[in-house]
Amino acid sequence: MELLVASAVGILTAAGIYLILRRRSFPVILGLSLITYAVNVFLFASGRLMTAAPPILNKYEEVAYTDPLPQALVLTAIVISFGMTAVVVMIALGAFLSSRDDRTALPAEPEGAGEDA
Amino acid sequence: MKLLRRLLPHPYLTLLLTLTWLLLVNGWSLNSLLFGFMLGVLIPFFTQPYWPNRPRLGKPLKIAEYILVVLMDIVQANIIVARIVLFKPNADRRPNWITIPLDLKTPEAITALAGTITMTPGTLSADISDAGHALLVHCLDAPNPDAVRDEIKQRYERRLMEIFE
Amino acid sequence: MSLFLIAALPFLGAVFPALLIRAGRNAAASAAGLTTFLAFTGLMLHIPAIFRGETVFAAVDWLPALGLNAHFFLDGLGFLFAAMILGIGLLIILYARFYLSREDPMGQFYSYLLLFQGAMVGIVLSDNILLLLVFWELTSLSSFLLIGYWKHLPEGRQGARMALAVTGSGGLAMIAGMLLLGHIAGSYDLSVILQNKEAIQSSHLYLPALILILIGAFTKSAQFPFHFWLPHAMAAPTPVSAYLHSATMVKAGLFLMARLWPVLAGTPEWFYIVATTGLVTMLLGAVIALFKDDLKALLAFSTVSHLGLITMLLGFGTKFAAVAAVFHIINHATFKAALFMTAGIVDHEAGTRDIKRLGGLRHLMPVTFTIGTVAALSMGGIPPLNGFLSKEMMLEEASHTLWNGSHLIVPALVTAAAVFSAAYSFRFIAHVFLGPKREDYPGHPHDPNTGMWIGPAFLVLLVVLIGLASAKIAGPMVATAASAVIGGEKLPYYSLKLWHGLTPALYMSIAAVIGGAVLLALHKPLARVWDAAPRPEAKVIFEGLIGAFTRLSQAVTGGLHNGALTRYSAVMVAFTVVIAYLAYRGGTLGAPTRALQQPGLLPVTGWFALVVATLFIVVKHRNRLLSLVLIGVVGLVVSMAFNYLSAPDLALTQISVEVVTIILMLLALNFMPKETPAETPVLTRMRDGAIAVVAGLGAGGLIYALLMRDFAFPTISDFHLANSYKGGGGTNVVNVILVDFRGYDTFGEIIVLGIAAMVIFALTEAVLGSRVRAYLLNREPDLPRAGDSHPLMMVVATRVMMPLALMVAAYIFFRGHNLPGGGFIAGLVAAIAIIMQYMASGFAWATERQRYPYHAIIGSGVLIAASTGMGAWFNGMPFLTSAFGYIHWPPLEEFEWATAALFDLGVFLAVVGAVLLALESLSRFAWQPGISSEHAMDINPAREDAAKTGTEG
Amino acid sequence: MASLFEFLVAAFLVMGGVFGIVGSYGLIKLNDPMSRLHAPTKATTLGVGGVLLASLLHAAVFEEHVSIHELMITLFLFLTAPITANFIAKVHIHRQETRETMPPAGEDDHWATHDKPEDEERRTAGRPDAAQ
Amino acid sequence: MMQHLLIAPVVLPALVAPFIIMVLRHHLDLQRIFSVASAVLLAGVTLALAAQAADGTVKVYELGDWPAPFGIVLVLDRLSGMMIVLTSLLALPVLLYAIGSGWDTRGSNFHALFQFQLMGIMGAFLTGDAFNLFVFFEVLLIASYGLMIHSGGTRRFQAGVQYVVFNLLGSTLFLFALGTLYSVTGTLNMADLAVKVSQIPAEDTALLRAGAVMLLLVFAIKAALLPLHFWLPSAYANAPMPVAALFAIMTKVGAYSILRMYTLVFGPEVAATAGLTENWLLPAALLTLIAGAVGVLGSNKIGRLAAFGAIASMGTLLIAVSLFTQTATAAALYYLVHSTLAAALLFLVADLVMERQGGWILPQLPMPQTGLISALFFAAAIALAGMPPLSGFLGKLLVLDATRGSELATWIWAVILTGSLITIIGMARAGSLLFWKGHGLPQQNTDTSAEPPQQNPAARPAQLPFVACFGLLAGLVALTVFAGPATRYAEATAAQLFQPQAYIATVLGEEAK
Amino acid sequence: MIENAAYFAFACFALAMLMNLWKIVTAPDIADRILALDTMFINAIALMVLYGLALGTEIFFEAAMIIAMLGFVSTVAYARFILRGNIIE
Ligand code: NA
Ligand code: NA
Repeated sequence: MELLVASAVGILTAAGIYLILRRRSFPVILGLSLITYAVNVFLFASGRLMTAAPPILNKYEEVAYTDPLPQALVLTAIVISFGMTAVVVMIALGAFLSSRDDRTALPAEPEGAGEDA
Repeated sequence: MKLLRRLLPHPYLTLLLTLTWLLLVNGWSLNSLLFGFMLGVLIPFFTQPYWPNRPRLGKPLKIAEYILVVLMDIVQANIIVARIVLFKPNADRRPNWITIPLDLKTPEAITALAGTITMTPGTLSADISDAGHALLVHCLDAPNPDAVRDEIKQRYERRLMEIFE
Repeated sequence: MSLFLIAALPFLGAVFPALLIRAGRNAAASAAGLTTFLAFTGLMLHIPAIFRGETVFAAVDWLPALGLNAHFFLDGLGFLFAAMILGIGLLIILYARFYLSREDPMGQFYSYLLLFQGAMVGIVLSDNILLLLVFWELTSLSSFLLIGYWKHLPEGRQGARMALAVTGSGGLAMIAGMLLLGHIAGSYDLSVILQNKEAIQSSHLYLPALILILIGAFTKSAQFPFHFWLPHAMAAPTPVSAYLHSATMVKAGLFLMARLWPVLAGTPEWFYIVATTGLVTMLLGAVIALFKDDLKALLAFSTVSHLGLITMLLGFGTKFAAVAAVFHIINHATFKAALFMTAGIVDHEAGTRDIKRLGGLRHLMPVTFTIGTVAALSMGGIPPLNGFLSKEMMLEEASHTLWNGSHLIVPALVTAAAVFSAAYSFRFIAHVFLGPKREDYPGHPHDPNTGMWIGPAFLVLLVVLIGLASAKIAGPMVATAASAVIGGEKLPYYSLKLWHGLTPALYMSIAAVIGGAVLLALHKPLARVWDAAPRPEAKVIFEGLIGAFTRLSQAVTGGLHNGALTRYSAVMVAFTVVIAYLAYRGGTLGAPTRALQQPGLLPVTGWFALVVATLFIVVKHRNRLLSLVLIGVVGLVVSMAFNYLSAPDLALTQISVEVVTIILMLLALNFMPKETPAETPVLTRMRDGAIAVVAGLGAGGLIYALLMRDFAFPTISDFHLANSYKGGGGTNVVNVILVDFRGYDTFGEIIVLGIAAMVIFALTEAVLGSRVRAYLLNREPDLPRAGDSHPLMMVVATRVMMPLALMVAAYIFFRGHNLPGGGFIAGLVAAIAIIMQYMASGFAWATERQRYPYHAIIGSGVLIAASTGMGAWFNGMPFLTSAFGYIHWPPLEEFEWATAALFDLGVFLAVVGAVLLALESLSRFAWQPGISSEHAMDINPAREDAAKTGTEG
Repeated sequence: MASLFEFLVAAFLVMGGVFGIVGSYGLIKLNDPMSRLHAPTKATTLGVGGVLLASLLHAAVFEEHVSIHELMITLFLFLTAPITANFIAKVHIHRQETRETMPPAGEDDHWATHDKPEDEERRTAGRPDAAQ
Repeated sequence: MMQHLLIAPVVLPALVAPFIIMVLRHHLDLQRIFSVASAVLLAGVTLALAAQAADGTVKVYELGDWPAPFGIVLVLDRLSGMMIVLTSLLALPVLLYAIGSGWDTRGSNFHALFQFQLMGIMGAFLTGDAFNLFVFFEVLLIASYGLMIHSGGTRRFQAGVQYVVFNLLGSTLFLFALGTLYSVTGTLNMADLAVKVSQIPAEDTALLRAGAVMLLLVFAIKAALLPLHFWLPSAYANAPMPVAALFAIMTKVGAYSILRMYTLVFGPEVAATAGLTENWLLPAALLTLIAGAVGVLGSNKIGRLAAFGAIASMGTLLIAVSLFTQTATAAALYYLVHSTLAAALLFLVADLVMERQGGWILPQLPMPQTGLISALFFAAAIALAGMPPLSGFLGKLLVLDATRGSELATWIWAVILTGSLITIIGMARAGSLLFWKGHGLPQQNTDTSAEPPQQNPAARPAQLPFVACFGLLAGLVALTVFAGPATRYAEATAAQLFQPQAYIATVLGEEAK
Repeated sequence: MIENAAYFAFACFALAMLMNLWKIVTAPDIADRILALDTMFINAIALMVLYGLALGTEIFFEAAMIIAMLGFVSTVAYARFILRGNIIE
């Protein structure tokens, strides 16, 4: 199980970064989504992996619970990254609509002319 | 009375929602009933702008009958279709479009019919005509399209006419 | 008068001219003059003490942590310089009042001038070398302003920048040098440093400190090879040149060498560096001066030469040479300031400073001629003027100075310099004033009004008086100042008189005068040779260097920050991986302490789906819609994995967020290209792939290593598990953590969400308020569109689903404290229920039915959450302290209340508002006028029938 | 009695599994896009339905608490599946078919998906003030 | 109620912002009044808090009444006190400037975003919890995204994309780091982390170190350390300048976090994380300074020049920080305050220039009010270049003095002094071209490539921008004149940082024993 | 018996999911992919209910229900995108 989770994190990270290194804003946002999955799973897994032990207290019997804290952290992280994704999508759209170009590279500004003295 | 109508714009919906609540909380306690009813009143109150011109439903027994018929058909038809999928070569299958002229007028009724058609396997509501007087149905295997059309009109549309109009 | 006040007066005075200029030029000048005069008078009040050999102190701590303190002291050397600065300053203020034209902003001029004056006074009064540095750099800055005073002249701007670059860099070197010096001496106070000669000279830091300090001094005093800035500083108005470049700023370097002479001088290093530099500068400056046709350039190079002379004297390291240096400082200040003012008068009246266009002015400007001639003769070393006296002393000392074992080098070079010195001095007289009157002066030369010539006249009077009665007039001053230079030790034997007998110095002097006359006679042919001779043009080289460096900087900056986000990200990722790996390598990793869990069928299936979908995204990412579909797969699998791994809350959140995100991205994609072009070269892709794979290995390897080991310590979540029910009143520990144990995180989180929505809203406004609006209105869809935008079935289904979904949201909200769910997920579900209406019936239709502004929903959410948190204050508890209890109202069963639920309601509202505001804003991009909001569905047979019968619309 | 229920639960499970896989298999096997669209209804109805019934029964009999909220899932699926199918069908009609390749639309002119944007404009042009 | 003062810097803007959105959304004047009033009140609150911390006591606020390390705590010590005061004192003039220049009217929600921005910064400075630090980083970042693209425009959006994407990468790294640290130590509270890290078994050090260094890199991104600084120039240069001025404190959040975590948790004494930064942090800081200085010289627009000036100052600051000695830290703290004010001033001056002639350093338009603006530019330039008489010089001397003991002292000195020189040359070039050369230009505009001034000047109080600038300048002057007390506070702060036991004991209460 | 039946059902739905995945990867048209993803959502619901049954817990009910609701929304969104470009108009 650990291997599956670790390799999934690795593959999501790698794919995410590869896409983040593309030149257009859309694949970059896709990459950010993937790497967000990766980091959420990573953070979640920092509490170690347990099946069938949700941290919902059982009043009737003694059972094992998985670590609830990373789950709470990931929840916060998911929400935050949702907000961030929404904003980056919008800014990317704004950039595209204003320039009709979705390249993430900032074009060079025209040089100011004149004698440098 | 007017006030009651405003507060309870649609009693059926309130009933459905109260039942839904009990279904969700998985219990029948008085607390749940009251709370569910409260929500059942509140939510339609807040959402009624989104559902103007609600149709009047008639004859609860008819509704129950209809649901039973459809459920039976679903089981039956599923098996037929599973056989087609699993064993019938694609070449032997006769997929077909069927046009079903509609006698139903209200959107709710048409939707119920279209939904029924889709949920009973082997047929699928694909589209509606540009003025809403015909339904386009696709058949997985219908050597005789007219028979399918008649069956739909007979078995489902007729019943829905009784329920909705 | 307190030294503080003397040092502060010019700075205070600097404020007035700028303010008073509206009251007129005289008011500004008077204000400047008055403060200077006050400071000068204050200084003079110390004469008795100074001439008794006492030192006046004034100290207040400023930055004791560093040893930088406002410690001032006044001894002979400081007094001499302060007197020159303030005294000549007065004359310059007077002179400038008449020199500057009506167009020149005079208030600014006097402000700058006083700023500079204050900085100079500060330098010479500082007892703390760090304080001295402060003033030192201030002189660079204020002189920058003064040199660039005539903003419209490119030469002024260039000259100012060159001066600042050279003297500023020297100042920076000096900072290092001073810090070293203070470190060696254990204090930055001069009074302490000057007592530590042995410690300083034996320190291994002596040489670096010496070199660094000397760089500062040499740049300031325009010593070779830093001399080139001075002539270009002549672009300044002449009062500035007269002040800065004769008497004050360029003397600051000399002052510093004199000041530190007791502890730095006397070593071979000192001698060879300082004396040689001085000697070379002196000769070079004199030679160049002879061939300058610009009066001010001539004077500038002559200044360079004389500064070299004094530097050389200080470099000799003997007491006698020190006395001579002090004396020549005084003399040079007098005649050179007078000469600059003369040049200024000539320029002002004749309209040119070009010697080739001058000559014969003695007839037109007799007063100026007299002043200029006397001063120039003194500069040329002609008896009985003061320049002769100190030059004699210099020659005397030079005549027996050994350089690298040679008796000849110094005397010979010094004499050569003296020859050129005499020559350019004669030329100043001969080619400007003598000769026939010309017809082609650009202006109408005549003597200026008294205000302008009175200053130089006074100086020339001093020139003569010192020359004739030097022992009486200059003697005490020279003695006190020189004694301060040599560290209070006994003065050597010297006498300040015209006749010393037939000494080698006298022969050298005579040779100089004769040689000078000969050179002047040969000037024309020599100038031709000079002009033809190739030589480095310092200005060209400097400007070239600076220009090249600026262009290099532009290229480096532009190249490094080339705007390519891909490269920035690649560098960041690669750097992170490398640094993290190195850090990891520096520690140890123990053997696994946990057993590997065997995965079942379900996880393997999920893993496989995830991996395939992810890799397929990478392969197919250019098809944007497909990528989004695949992201849906990834989201689904991750959500299921959370469920499988005992995190139902996460699963719920993940899948809900997922859907909203996809809707958002689809909304955006509508306006964007549907395909990403293939534009990266294979090599780049391979590089990116390599970086990505390494980073992936890092992340995966890290979590694998972590997963295989237990926590090193018991985790804090044991506490959460133990106290969730007791202390938080809930059995869903994750939810209790979110709304209670770490409710503050959640508070921050909803604010993030709220801000995100606001940002999106603001951005929409900005975009739609720009020319993009027109584009959007005329935009043709890039894909063919189907009909029936609001299908009947969809509309009907969502009408039923909306109340159901809201019911589900309520359910998830209320059970969240004890079972999976909570305000956040409930908020998302509710938001999605409403979004379904938007998707089914259209933006216009749904918006029209929206009763509560989303901004207000967000705001109320945040306020409810914050108020719940603040409610605890009234119980005397900290922010966000929760309370809960149980209520029993028969016939109802007991039920629980918790303030956490109220907090969660805040979360719920913020989420609903934020999601909807974001999506609504985004949807507004596509809004077109003319889109109907009347009907929820495009096709509705009932409507048509109703229209026929006329019953409803 | 228990074994009967056990058998019933097992039977529902097997039925669910079979129909689930038939649905997804159909998706691969069927050779025309419209036919493929029929397959998921199997997974939706008897596939998930079987599992839900099994779960319901299992909870009631073996865990001794009545749990009927699984019906909510069914409710949602029954409500949504036709709409999903309808939309995907419209995608096919939009992308693969034209007015000419489709069967006649009864008394009407053509199918809604083939409404041209011009038609839309005609429809909205009549009431320009509706936007205000 | 006084004991709740510690949460006030977070709660106050968190209440004002939604109030502005809900109630005052269409009342600009009221928004301005509330925003300024809130900023003034915030300044008062932070000053009161700093006064409480000045005697060296550590104050802890247990949110939700949960004891550390289980709940989240706010911690007030000298450092956090100093940082919140600096933030609020920076915010006020910047806000006045934004109002006076009319920037707040050029887009929606400026005042609400501004308040949220303050809330995020305050929260980051006050928190004693590592994950909560992440949350407040995100609050301040997302507010900064909004402020950065405020009023829109193609280039601003394009730069915004870069800014957001790069920072999202940083946030992701933050989570990787936090996950790693939690996974090893089982805690998130910073004081508790300190205890756990000091006792970490040898077999866990490799993973701990990886987590610790990733955290450092996150902060280094915020602090614009080379080669993680790339986000800064175009973001700051293209942001509205008052916003960039406020951002002057954001890089300091990074520096603050480095100081906090690497004195409290991964301090110089901690064996497990020894040598984590030694080989690369200082060289990177040196390169940062050079890159910034070269950028100042190589800039052709004043906004970019200011941005590179900010980078250069971060380089100097990080040099001092990277030594992790008490004296160097004291110097760093003094320089931190200085560089915040100086950079902010330069950005505001840049806006004055851009408003009038578009901001090209090789000017195409003459500029009204040149005198006053050039004086302000001069002040800002010498402050940022570290020239006397302003505090930059003192800060530079302090840093130079404090780095004397380092093995790389020669390099440090050479780089700082060379960096100063390049900055001076760059500033002199820019100033002389902008103000001197620009002075002589003909009045009418023939070249349209310069951005025209954006809006009607009638609607705004014309003096306010200058009041704001002079306010910041006054801050610099005060920092210079009262350098003695200021450095004493910095030294006391550094001393407190390097003896974290009191902090830990106060936060953890009995747990510490 | 139930256990074996549950395993069988697990296997069926897992296999079904893999088939959906196969379809997503190989389908010639985007509509088929959306369809396959939608089916995947349904199979996921079944798996989740099954898993709850196997563990004897109801903890996964909400997730299954939400997926039923949201799978629909995302499918409609994809389809609307293809049909109209704009999913909210
Ligand atoms: Na069907
Ligand atoms: Na479906």
